[in-house]
Amino acid sequence: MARIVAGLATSHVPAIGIAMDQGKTGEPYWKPLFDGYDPARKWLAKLDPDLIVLVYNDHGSAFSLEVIPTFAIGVAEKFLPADEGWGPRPVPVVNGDPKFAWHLAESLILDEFDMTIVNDMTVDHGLTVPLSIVCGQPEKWPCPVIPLSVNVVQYPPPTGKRCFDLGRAIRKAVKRYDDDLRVLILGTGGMSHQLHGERAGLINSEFDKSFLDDLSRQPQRLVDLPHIEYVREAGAEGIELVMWLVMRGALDDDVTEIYQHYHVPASNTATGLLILENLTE
Amino acid sequence: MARIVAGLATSHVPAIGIAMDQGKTGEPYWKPLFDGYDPARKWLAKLDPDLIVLVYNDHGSAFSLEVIPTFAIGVAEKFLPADEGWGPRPVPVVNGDPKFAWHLAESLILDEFDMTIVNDMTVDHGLTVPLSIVCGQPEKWPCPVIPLSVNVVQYPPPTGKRCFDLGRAIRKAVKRYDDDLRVLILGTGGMSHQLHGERAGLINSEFDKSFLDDLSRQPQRLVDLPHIEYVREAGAEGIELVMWLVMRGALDDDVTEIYQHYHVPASNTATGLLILENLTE
Amino acid sequence: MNNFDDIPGTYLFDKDRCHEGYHFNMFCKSLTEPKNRDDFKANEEGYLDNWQLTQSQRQSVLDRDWLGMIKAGGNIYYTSKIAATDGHSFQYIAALMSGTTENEYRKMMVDGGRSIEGNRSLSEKG
Amino acid sequence: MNNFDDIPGTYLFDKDRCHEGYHFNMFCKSLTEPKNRDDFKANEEGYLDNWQLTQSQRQSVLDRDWLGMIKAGGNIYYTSKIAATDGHSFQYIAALMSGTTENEYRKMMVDGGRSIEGNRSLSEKG
Ligand SMILES: [Fe+3]
Ligand SMILES: [Fe+3]
Repeated sequence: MARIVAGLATSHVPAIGIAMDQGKTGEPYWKPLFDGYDPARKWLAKLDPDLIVLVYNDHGSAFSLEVIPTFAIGVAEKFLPADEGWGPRPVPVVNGDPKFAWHLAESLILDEFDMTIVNDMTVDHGLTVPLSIVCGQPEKWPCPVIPLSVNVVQYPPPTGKRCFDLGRAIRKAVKRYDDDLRVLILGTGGMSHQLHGERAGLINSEFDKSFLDDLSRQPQRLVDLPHIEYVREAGAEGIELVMWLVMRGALDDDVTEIYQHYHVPASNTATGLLILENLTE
Repeated sequence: MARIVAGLATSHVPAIGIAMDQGKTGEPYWKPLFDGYDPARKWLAKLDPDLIVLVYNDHGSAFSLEVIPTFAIGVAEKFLPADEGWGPRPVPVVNGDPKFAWHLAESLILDEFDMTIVNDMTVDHGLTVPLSIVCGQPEKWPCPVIPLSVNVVQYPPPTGKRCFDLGRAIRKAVKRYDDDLRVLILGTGGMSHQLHGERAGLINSEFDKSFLDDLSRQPQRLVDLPHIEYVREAGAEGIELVMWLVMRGALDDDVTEIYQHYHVPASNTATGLLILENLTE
Repeated sequence: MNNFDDIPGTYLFDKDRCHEGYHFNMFCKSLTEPKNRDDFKANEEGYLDNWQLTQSQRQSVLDRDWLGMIKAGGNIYYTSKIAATDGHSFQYIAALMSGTTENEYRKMMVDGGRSIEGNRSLSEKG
Repeated sequence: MNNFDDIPGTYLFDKDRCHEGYHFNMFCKSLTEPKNRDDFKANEEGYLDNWQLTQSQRQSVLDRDWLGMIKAGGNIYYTSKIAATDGHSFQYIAALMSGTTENEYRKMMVDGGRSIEGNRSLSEKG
């Protein structure tokens, strides 16, 4: 039987990837941020999961406005880094796990989640930057990754409750899997940021810190938070935070908070990172 | 306020479209089938709906195995007939209603249906043959049509319960729409047929007739019917019948059965047609 | 457990068949464009070289072995696009897949189709 | 009713903006291919002729009026692909959209970003 052993949430700011790809992580602007990533990398190396389910959003890279899936799951053997306008990131190819991914897709659809199944797709910074954050710059990523993309670009994204419930259904699907895998779930995006309009650059640290705290201890407040509160309080693009609820829903009710990190700024964005472990692990 | 006034379910066999396009509807093979469509055409002309929500499946035409949405809704201004390998059908362009379609998409997503929103797509026989069946061969279709596509090609399709509940959510969304529209909902596909393998040509009239009867009077039996029963009893491709449940879910619990028609064969398929009206209309 | 494999003569297009047949079905899908149909008709072998087909998928296409295509991961809605390119109907390939002629198959359908009796499960069939 | 329009300086990419901006954003999306970027850079006007843009969308691109693009139905994740083609970052266009220079904007961010106070709603702003 497979089981979810832990969850990690992190921002996925493109500039973080660029800083790593261009070797700037030691510069004064970036150092405090990356110093905060060290404990997460050590934790991940020690956890050594067999598989990562990575919840993220595509930013007009693999998908476009032509076809906008609310939830999409990648079942391919591998996923190439996307060209987002400045060429693909120089990071390893992401290996999937078709057997697990198809199991997950099938289980979720039979559990009444209306997944879009994707056999061929690239992955953009939304997926590769979190991997860089938690793995550094390895020759290859440490384990297979299942891309699970959530629409947060076109309004309306799924509700917080729907995201949390998706996490619950993922947990069920993992438990139903025969092979004995230790699975890590990642939720990505956020924290507060607005990239467009006259209000660009908005940061709400109070909101972010409550979000980090409540996600471990009282997620129900966040499950019930309406979209407009994200947009108003955390910036229009801060609505990405709903994806952290998928991660939280996939964990047990009671979890151990292992690590928390918060830093402002990375480019336009407040960055957060949170590690939670199931007590049973 | 918009409201759903009636529902109609019908098979969408490509050969029916070809028979019409090639002027063969008077031939002995086809005449009994098309004679049975006359009352439905008269009924529709009299009903004169302002808009049709047409639940169907794409057969590798607009979509492919690259991206497989469980539920997709077309929000474009218009939809061109697809080339399915023998050129597009010579039927009118299908006009959408972006304002209504976007309202429906938004409402369904906020109601926790994980819709895929589609801005650009063609429509294949799954959508155009039902229009031909109920409208004949007009210069233009009588009203705008919202394409709502359901995956029934790749296993697993959504469950019968999920389809029925989608219908319920469509009903709610229609009621929330400000303009005073009279909406007809169409469910298409089926009835019993198997197109592939050594069992091709399977017809189960007993199953089909119970399905027709129960859909009006005791839909709950069908809502609970597992996928394997469709495949076993109605043929592998007979699983398209789950789409009739979307139509039924969009209607009131109690409906008036207006018309029923059943004929074998059309090509490989048993064909059925059922018209239900809400009592309040 | 549901057991779709117990249903005779039926190849449910499930996750395994999709995984096996992805590139094959995408080749079939390409035939929805007139230019691709022309290219395929002009040079089948050459056209197939553009797609990552397994040997048995490739041979089933060249042989128009319709049941073989299904067994090799083809989905009927996709393989039917080869039939359409050839000018054949769904009924034509259905007849061949079930091991009969188009005329006999057509007659079976006019007579009410293949009976469900004896066709529900392999165990029932014995 | 939710009222996203009450949030200052914010253009929620909702159904109306998607409907208005569909072709515009698909033009932006095309710039994720190197060949298309080259073509666009070689002849902006000519490249834009291939896409059904409104006059204000077209002009906003030619003028690199980043806020104008958003107001005309552009989505930031799509318009940023024009910035990427130009060699500019998200931060560069964010600065221009909010009416300041890149340096001042960068300083604002290092100092903790734009405050939420006074930026929650138009009514609050008064
Ligand atoms: Fe993002
Ligand atoms: Fe069909």
